[in-house]
Formats: sequence, C-alpha cells, structure tokens
Amino acid sequence: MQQVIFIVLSLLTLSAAVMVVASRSLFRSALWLILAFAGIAMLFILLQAEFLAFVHILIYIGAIAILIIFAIMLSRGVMDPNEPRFNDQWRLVIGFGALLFVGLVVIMLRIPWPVNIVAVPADAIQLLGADFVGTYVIPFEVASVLLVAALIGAIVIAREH
Amino acid sequence: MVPLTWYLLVTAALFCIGLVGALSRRNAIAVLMGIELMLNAINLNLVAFWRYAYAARMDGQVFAVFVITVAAAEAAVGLAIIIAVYRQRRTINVEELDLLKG
Amino acid sequence: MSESLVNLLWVPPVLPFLAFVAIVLWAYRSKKLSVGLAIGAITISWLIGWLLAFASFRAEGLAEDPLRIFRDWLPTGSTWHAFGFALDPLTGLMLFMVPFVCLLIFIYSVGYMGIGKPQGAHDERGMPAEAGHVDPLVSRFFAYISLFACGMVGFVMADNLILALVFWEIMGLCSYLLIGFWFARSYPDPNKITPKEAGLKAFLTTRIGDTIMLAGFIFLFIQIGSLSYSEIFSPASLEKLATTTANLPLLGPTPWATIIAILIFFGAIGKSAQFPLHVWLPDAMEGPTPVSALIHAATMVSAGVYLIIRTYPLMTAVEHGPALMFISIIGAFTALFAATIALAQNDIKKVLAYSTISQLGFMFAALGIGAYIAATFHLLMHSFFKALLFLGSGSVIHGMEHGHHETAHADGVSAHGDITQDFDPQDMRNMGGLFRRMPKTAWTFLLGGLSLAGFPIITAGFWSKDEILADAWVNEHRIVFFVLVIAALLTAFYTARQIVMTFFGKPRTPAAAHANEHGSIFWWMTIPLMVLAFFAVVGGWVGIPTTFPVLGQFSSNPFHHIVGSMAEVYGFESEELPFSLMPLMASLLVSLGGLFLGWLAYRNYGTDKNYALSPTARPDPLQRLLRGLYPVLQNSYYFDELYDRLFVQPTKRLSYWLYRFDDQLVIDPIVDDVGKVGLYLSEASRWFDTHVVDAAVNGVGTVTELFGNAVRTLQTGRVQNYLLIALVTLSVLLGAFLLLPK
Amino acid sequence: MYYIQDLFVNIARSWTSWISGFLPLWAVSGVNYLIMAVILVMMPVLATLTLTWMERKVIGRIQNRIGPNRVGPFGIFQAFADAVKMLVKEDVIPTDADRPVFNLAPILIAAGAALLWAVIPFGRGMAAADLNVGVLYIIAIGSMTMIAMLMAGWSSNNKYALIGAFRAVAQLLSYEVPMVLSIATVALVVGSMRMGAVVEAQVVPFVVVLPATFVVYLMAGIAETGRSPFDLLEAESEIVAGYFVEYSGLKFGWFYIAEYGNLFAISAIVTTLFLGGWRGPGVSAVPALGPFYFIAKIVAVVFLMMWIRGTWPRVRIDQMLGLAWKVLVPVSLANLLWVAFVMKLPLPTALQWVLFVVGGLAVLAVALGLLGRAGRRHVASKGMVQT
Repeated sequence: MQQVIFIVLSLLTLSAAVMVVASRSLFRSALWLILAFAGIAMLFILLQAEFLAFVHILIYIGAIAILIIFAIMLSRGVMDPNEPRFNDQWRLVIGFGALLFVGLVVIMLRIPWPVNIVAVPADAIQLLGADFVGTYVIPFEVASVLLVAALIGAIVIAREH
Repeated sequence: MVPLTWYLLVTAALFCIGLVGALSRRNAIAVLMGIELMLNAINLNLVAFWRYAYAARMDGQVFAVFVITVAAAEAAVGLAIIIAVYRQRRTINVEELDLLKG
Repeated sequence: MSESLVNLLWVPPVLPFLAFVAIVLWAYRSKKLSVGLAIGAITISWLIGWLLAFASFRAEGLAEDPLRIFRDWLPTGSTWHAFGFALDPLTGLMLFMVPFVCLLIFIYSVGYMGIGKPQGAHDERGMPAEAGHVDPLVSRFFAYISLFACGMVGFVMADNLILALVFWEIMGLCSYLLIGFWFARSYPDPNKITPKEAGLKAFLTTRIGDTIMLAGFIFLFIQIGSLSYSEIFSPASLEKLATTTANLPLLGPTPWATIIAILIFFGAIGKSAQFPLHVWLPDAMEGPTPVSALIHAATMVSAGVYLIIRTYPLMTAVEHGPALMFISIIGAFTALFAATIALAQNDIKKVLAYSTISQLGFMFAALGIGAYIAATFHLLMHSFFKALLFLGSGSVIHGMEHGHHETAHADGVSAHGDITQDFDPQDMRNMGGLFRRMPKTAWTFLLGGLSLAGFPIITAGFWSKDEILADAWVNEHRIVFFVLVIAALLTAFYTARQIVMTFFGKPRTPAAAHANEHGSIFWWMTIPLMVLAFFAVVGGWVGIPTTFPVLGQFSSNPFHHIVGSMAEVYGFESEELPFSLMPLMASLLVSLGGLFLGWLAYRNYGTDKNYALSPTARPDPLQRLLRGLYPVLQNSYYFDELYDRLFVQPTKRLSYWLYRFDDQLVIDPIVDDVGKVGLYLSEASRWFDTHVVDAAVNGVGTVTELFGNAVRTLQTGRVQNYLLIALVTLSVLLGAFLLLPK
Repeated sequence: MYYIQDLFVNIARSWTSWISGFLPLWAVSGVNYLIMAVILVMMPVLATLTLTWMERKVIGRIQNRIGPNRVGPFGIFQAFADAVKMLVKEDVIPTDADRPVFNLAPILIAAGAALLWAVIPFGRGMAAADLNVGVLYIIAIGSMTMIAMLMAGWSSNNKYALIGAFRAVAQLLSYEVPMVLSIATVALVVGSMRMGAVVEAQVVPFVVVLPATFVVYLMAGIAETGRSPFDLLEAESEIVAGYFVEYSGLKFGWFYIAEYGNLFAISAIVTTLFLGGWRGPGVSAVPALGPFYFIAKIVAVVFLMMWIRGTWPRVRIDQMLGLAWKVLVPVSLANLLWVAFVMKLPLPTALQWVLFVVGGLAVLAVALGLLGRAGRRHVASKGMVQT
C-alpha cells in the first residue's frame, strides 16, 4: 500500500519538477513548482513528519511560491514566448546532469546504509521544539538573525529610489 | 515500508532536475525555481535519512527546518535582486547579466 | 556548598564586560552615566564575588572538586574543549581581593578624573585635564578599566588555560590602552618616554613573555591533549609529564614538565615584570595613577604570580626540578635588584613601581622555595598595601597639582602653560612637609608604607614577609634567605626615604606649601584610602601562624587552612612551620633598622646648607655614600639603554642596511649596467632588431593574441557557464572516483 | 439511553461495524473516508444555502429593510432560486485566457474552503481527522486559497482581475501574520496543536482568557474571508469584482460558495479556538448535545460578522495593511510574549489564566489608546473637524 502511494507521489513530484524546468510559460512553471512542493510535503507525511510537511506547505507554497509568482507578474512581458527558454548550453547541462544522477545512484547503491527503523516518538513535536531551544539554540538564533537580515536586505534592494 | 534507496533515488532525480533547471533556463526566476527544487531535494533527503536511521532523535527535522529557513531568505533576497535588476535593465535574462565578465 | 551558587559563577567576570560594552556603544556621551554603569557593574560583581569567596572558605572539599560551570565550546579533534569558570579556595581568595580593590580604585578614579567638575576650556583629548577640570575622555577611561576588571576577574576564575590566556591578553590590551591613555601627551626633553611609547613598550615587552608562554601551552596540549586545569593537574597526567622527556640540544633529556613549567614561567616574567623583562613596568607609570594602582600594583602584575600559583602542581611535578630553582633564582635576584634601583628614584611613582617589582620578586622566590602558602599570602597583602600606596601617591600628586595651580594663578600665569611643563608634581624632591597639608593621605600612606616595610606585629606586610623568610630559613634555602633579608632591608630603607621626603621636613616648593586635599573630589579619593589602609593593617592578622609566641594562641590562622586545603590536594608542604627565632629576628631587625636608617639619612633632607639650590638640584644623601654607583642605580643599571643597544638599534640598523643593500648594492648597479649593456647592444644590433626581432616580437604578439582569444571565451561572465564548469568537473571527478580501482 | 447520549459517535461506530461485516479493512476505511469527504464537500454548499439567506435578512434588518421575502416563507428558498439562476447562466471564458488554470482556480478555492473542515471537531471525537498539527493545517490550507486567487487573477487575463488578485494576496499575506501569532498564543496555552485538545482545554472559553488574542483573530479572520470592512478585493467601486470578474455561471458560483464556506469555516475555527467549541452545559453527560452547541455558537459568530459588515464602512487598502502591520502584529506579539512569560512563572494554572486576562486587557487598552492618539493627531494635522 505504502509503496503504491510512494510511487504515485514521487512520480507526481518528479513530473511536476520536470514541467517546472520544461514549461514555456513562467507562470505555468511556477504552478508546477507548487505542485512539486505539495508532492514533497505529502512525501514528508509519508515519512511521518507531519509537522514538517505542514510547515513546508506553509512556507514554500504559502510564501515562496507566492513571492515567485509576484516576481513573475511584476516582471511581466519580459519574456516573449517565442524566444527560446533555454540558453545555448542546455544540451551539455542535461548530459552532465544525467551523468551526475548516474553517479549519485551508483554511490547510493554501493553504500550499505545503516538503516534502523524505530517508531517516531509520540511527542515528536515537543522534542523538536526542545531541540530548537536546547541543543540547537545558537543555530536557531542565527537563523532568525539571517531571516531578519534577509528581510531588511530585500526591502532595501527592492525599494524604488 | 518503502526501502530507503527509493527515497534517495527520488531525491537524486529531483536534485538533478533542479540543477538542470538552474543551469539551463534563461530567465532568472526560472533559475531560482530550479534552485528551490534542489533545496527541496536536499530537505527530502534529510528527512528520509532521519526517518530511516535516527527516528528516535529529531535532529534530521531540525536541519530540514534550517534548510527551509535558508531557502526562504534566499528566495526573498533573490527575488528582490531580480526585481531591482529588472528595474535597472528591463531584463531578467541571465545571459545578459554578465557583469562578471572582466 | 549550596549548589545554587554555581549559577552565579559567571556573573563577576561578565558584568564589567557588559558595562564596557554599554559604555562604548551607548553611554559614552554622558560621563556621569558611564561612571555609574562602570561602578554599578563592579559593585554587583564585588558583592557576588564576596558571596562566592566566603562560601568557598566555608565549603568542605572544594579544593578536590571545584565548583564548575562550563559548556563545550571548542571541538579539538576527538574531544571538546570545555570553557567555563571554576571556584576553589584559591579562586575564592582572589575573588575576595580583586573585585574589591577594583571597586575601591573605581571609586578613587571618580575623584582622580574629576567627575562632576566643569569641562576645561582648553583641555584637549588625550591630555591630562587642567587641575580642577574633568578629563575629556573619562567615559573611555571607565570603559577601559571595566574591561580590565572583566579580564582580571575572568582570569582568576577561568577553569582552563585557554580561557585564562584569553583574559590574560584582555588584561594586556587594557594595560596598553590605559598606559597610553594620555596619548597626546609629550614632554620637552626627548629622552623622557611619552605615554604612547610607554604603552607600546609595555605591550611588546610582555608580548615576548606571552609568546613563550603560549609555546608552553601548546607543548602542554600536545602532551596531555587538554588544557583544563582538572585534567592537567590530575596525577596521571602529572606523572606522564614528569616521566616523558624531550631531548634538548645542550641539556640532554629533560622532562616535559620542566620545559613547560619554565616556558609558562616566562609568561609570568613578562606580566609580573621580573628580570629581565622588568623594563616596562617603571615606564608604565606614565598612565593615570589609578591605573598604576589597579593594573601595575594590585592585580595584573600579580596575575603572573597567580598563574604560577595556579599551575604550581606543574612546577613541582619534578621533585626539586630545575624549574623551581629557576623561579627562585629569578625571583630572589629581581627582589634585590629592583630594591636597589628603588633607592635612587626621585619620582614618587617610580619608587613604588620598583618596589612592586621587588615585592613580586619576593613572591616568586617564595614559590621557588616551595612556600606556596606564604607566596599566596604575600600576594594578597601586597595587593592591598601597594594599591594603597599608589592611590596615596596619586592623591599626593593631585594635591601638588592643586597647590601648583593655586601658586601659579597667584603669580598670574596660566597653570596650563609652560609652568606645568618644567614643574614635575611627581618629583619627591619638590615635596616635603605634606603631612600637615594632607593629613588623611599622609596617615594612610604612612600605614601602607609601614606595611610595605614590614613594620613588626601590627602590619600585614610583616606577617606575610616574615612567613616567606621563615619558610626560606626552615627549609634550608640560605642564599635565598639572605638575599631576601637584604632586599627587605632596602625595602624598609627606601620606604622610609619616600615617606620622609614626601611628608616630613619643610615644604621645598610653593606648590608643596599650598598643596591641599580639600574639596569634594578628595572625599572620593580619601575614603578608598582609608578602607585600604584598614586592610593593609588588619588583613595580615588572618595569617598569624599559631606557632608564633604569645600571639599564636589567639590566632587560628584561617588563611593557612584555606590555602592549605589546596596544598594538601596536590601534596605540597602544608603543615605549619615550626617557630624559629632567626627569621623573626631578621625581619624585626631589617624592617626597624631600615626604617630608622632611612629616617636618619633623610630627616633633614634639603633643609641643610645648600638651601639656596633649586629643590631638584639638591644632592641626595646617598650620593655621598655610594658615589659612582648612584647614577647607575638612578638609571636602573642602564637596562633601557642596554636593550636599546642590544635589540632596538640592531633591528633598526639591520632593516636600514637591508634597505641600503637592496637599493644601492643591488638595484642601482644592475640598472646601470643593464642600461650600458643595453646601449651597446642596441647600437650594435639595430639592424638585427629591424630584421629579426621585430618579426619575432610581432610573432609573439600574434601568438599571444591567438591564445588570448582562445582563452577569453572561457570567461563569459555568465554564472551559469561557471556553474556548468563546476558541474562538469564534479561529474567527471565523481566518475573517476567510481570507476577507478580503489 | 446510552446510545442516545452519544448518538452520532455511536451511529458511526455501528455503521463501521456493519460494513466491516462484509468488506475488507482497507475498503471499510476507504468507504468511511469517502463519506467524510462527502460531508466536507457538502459543508460549504450547505453554508452558502443557509448563510446567504441569513446574511440578506440580517443586512436587510440593519438597513431597515425586510430582505428576501418572496420565495417561500420568509424567502428561505431565495438561495435555491439564486443557485438555479447561477446554474443556468452562460459560462463565459474570455479569449486568450489561460484555460486550464482558469478552470482550475474555482475548484481549488472551493476545495480550500471545504478542506478546512477536516480538522474541526463537531463534538467529542467527532472530527474527520483530528491531526496533532491541526492548527498548522488550517494555516497551511489558507495558502492554497491564495494560490487559487492568483491563478484566477492571472489566468483571466484582465487588469482588474490581476490587481484584485494582488490586493487579495497582499491582504491575506499580511493578515496571516497576526492570525498565526494569535493561533500560536492559543497553542501555547493549550500545549498542543490538536483542535480536539484545544477544545478540551477550554474549561473557561478562551474568549475570556485571551481577549486580545480573540479580537486580533476575529479581525484577521474577517480580513481572511475578505468581508466588509476589509472587502477590498471585491470593491465594486474600484476594481469591479476583484479577481473573479471574468467568471460567470457555475464557476462564479464556486467562488461564491468558497466565500460563504470560508465565512462559515472561519466562524467554526473561532468557535473552536475561543468559544470552547462543542462545550456547553450537560455535554459531559450527553455528548450528543455537543454538535448543537457548536452550530449555535458558529451561527452567533456569523451573526457578529454580518453585524460588523452591516455597520462599518470599507477602509482604504493602505489603512488596511497599516492596521495589520502596525497594530495587529504588535498587539499579538506583545500578547504572545506576555503569555509565554506568565507560563514560565511558577504559579497555579488558575492564577496564570487570571494574569492572561489582565495582560490581554492591558495590551488592548494600550493599543486602543495609541490608536486614539494617532487618530486625533491625524485629524488635527488634516485640519478635519473632529466629530
């Protein structure tokens, strides 16, 4: 059962990703991107990381995707659909991308991954929170600083002069 | 349960697709989307490893959240830059943004 | 020991630092606010420091396992390096002294820097303010001393050498900044060292010691794999250090413990201004007097001693090893050597500076002969009375300046003009008869001086110094004993000289005649004096040995128990010495005798026949006694000049010669000859040029151009191309990694 | 008797046991999920059919009219009439519209309205899926609505639609922040993000315990549903009908349904988070009462919203965004901090809750005071007459 769901979801995600790269209209590819995000979120749920899944939806779909769409709309009319969407090196890129993929797969199959599947603790979310303000408090604070900096920087950059 | 390698396969594929997008599209926003895909692949990888190897502790998810944070910041700044560039040069075609050229 | 105190451990060092940050970033505009911040912070950390200190005195077994608060910080390979603070009886003692003295000196500085006085009209930044005006940079001053307080407190509380080193360097930095606090000051005669240069000198000189010490730390880390006290001083690692040896060129196999001990001791030599790195301390007197009291008498210079006390297990790892001998030799020698110099100084602060050096020498000598407890005792007592003496001298100087100010205004001359230039308010020859003028200062100074001279029974200095002498005597260290006795005699002598010249006799200048300690600011300055005087006298009574006749049965000698608990852990001699008459007699003799001789020699200094001479020109009684030697002493054995010849000048000359060599012996000839040859060649081969070279040149040009065109296509300036290159490289390498056989 | 006491749950149980008699397990769960899905989908439709009528009645009364009174007694069938009208209308798709997106948008937006119901407990143990991150789920679904709006605005290839979409998303984004903050406050107090737990925790309804939070959330909710006074996304006077100008017929109907569905859902969420959900006198004895209390409370909240709509003028968009960023966010932040601080204090829960009330009221008072000063200054600077 899980295998079926997984296969369906991953096919959905991957095809959506391909469409993101391939589609001609930016807006469309943004929508495909959203679909890919959703697929990944569902994969998270399959991995029993519900919290992460919904955070993922909230941030990627609710914030980043919308941001991207805004950007697309604000820079509308730059891309006239009949000029090529790929640059001249796209064949090379695809070739070597495929090569990289093959390499990764080979590594993946070679290495005996240390799998030990245990049940996710019932109070996973509490543990997560505890980690954030406990073991990882400094990275957490740094991340928040980073966010603030990014916010200010974005405003400064994008402000009309 | 699904074997771990399946997840790794998917993430690897997703990563490479994002890479191709980031390296081959001409529009800056499309490039950004490719990068987002790559980040997602990484996230999925983290969570998969967390679930299959260290489910007892939450470190994997912690790092996933950090990745998400960074992605958010990156998207905000990147798009701001794109908008600014668009105002400046009326284009967001990456090929024409070659000021790095000496 | 209530475990809740653990959570307070980080407070004493951190608060002054916060004050520093707050002042530097925000509060510096308002002088009052800055001072308030600094004093408030140090007050709180003083209270908490005493809380911890007394708790540590009462606690049992704190010496075995100190109270620690720490956090993994630095990943050092396999292990983590934990940073944190620890509290054991020794730290407790230092915590009793350091924040308290800091607080008193902060309060003193309020008066000394003239907080609340009007801003001088023509006071410029980086110059001492005109008398009766507030220093323009006073906020900065308080920021610096707060940072220094952080450094010192942190240093005594650190639980590992890395953290200790950090605070150690913070102290060094503050010392540099504060010595050079009046960076704009300059003197008419070029030989007199300016504050800026003095700060630089201090910094560089100590830096020599620090570097060597760092080498010691590194060796230690290589040997033990940790720098945390708890691990270094564990019997196992001490054993390891004592047994494993390194093969030194001349000395043959030497135990690591000895090497490391000596290397670390060099750090102490630098910081505590021991011979041969003592030269910076006298010049450090260019700094404001509170700084001299705080950094160069009470705390920082004694940090070197504290370092040795702290790492004493390391020093004693090898039984009767050369390390201890080295320490004792340096210490004893410095004690005597500096005392002799102090005899001939006329600058009131210089005398104290040299006496500080010699007293520190006492402590090192004590450590060298294994008198762990005595050294610690003397360290604390010395901090109290030497701080007192410096503050007193500062008050005297201030009074002199005021007096000079008044007289100058009486003459109708701007006191900020040339007169301050040639009149030196620090020169004892200009003083005299200040006892009546500034009684509070005089009394306290007198007490401090007696304590320094080791006036019997009542003063603290007597007990601590006596214990050192007794230790030296009982443990059969005859040479050290006699050297120290002589040093003590000289100490008493120059103390008497200083007191007499400053306070007794008749005023030798109008300034001295008009000196006073009235006015609001003097209260800020005199109250700390009184408090310190109290400790300079009573402080010693906690260390009265129980074996002492008569007094012994009243004393429980708590000090000995506190430090003894430390000593027992590491197995130093910690039982009380049997009473022996010889050292007692000796110290009674030298202190009283010295004081008496000094008084005898100087009782009517300057008041005799050559009264006509200007005060600075009158001969010193010692000049008659030791003729040729006197100037030698006065110029402190010409060490500055010596070092100048030995190190400074050669360096300059070397660099100059390198430059000359490069410029005149290499480049010019080459250029000329090349020119000539080129001329001939060109003459000879114009035709060759025209026919061959041009072609070749053009050919080269075209080839280059071709290559250039070929290569420049690589740099497109497009991110994606670069990334593509990265991708190609990555996948190729990956392929290689996968396909090639391992 | 017992069967009646917990009627709905027992019905569900017996139904499940009955079908599991002749169906394999996965099929049983499948069937049950299907039924739940149907209920969820029906929810917005139901809401629309009832609430339109109610709204028109209420607004009518407020505006001193009678409201619909022709079709059926008191015009209760007005909604059905409208529905029929909508169904028979022609379905126009503008030329060079992005067709698939254009068609997808209304479905998504209605789906968003329906999905909200998945985590809302109608009674004890009566939630379709009581996720342990239910609160987060609600927020996440909200983002789906935004996407749908953008899709609609973009695909219909119409300036006004695009601007409307922009406005709508800007509004939703900016009001999501205070909304999330206030929800976070509730989650903090409850110590769980499960909707069921939130209801269970409300011995005293949180509207009393966390007044500031409630106010903030209510305003944010009104903004989220895009109702007056925050109904700029369809400000007829400025941008005809907002992002769904181009829609007509059934597709427009979907938007319409979504709107009322959202209204209903938001009211349900407010009820769950602040009014104690299905709690009420005698529920512990007779759980079957729960749903009725729940519905009653929802209707009360809906009525409140209609009242607000009927009585307040529309604000300008800058005022609206300003309100979100300059008032609601600080207020909710302050409140959140206060709650977190109090929860750290070693006090009995009751005392803590009292402190919550005090702090919340204080925050509200301060905010209103500042607003008043700002308003007066504004009036003075503009030289308006102060009424």
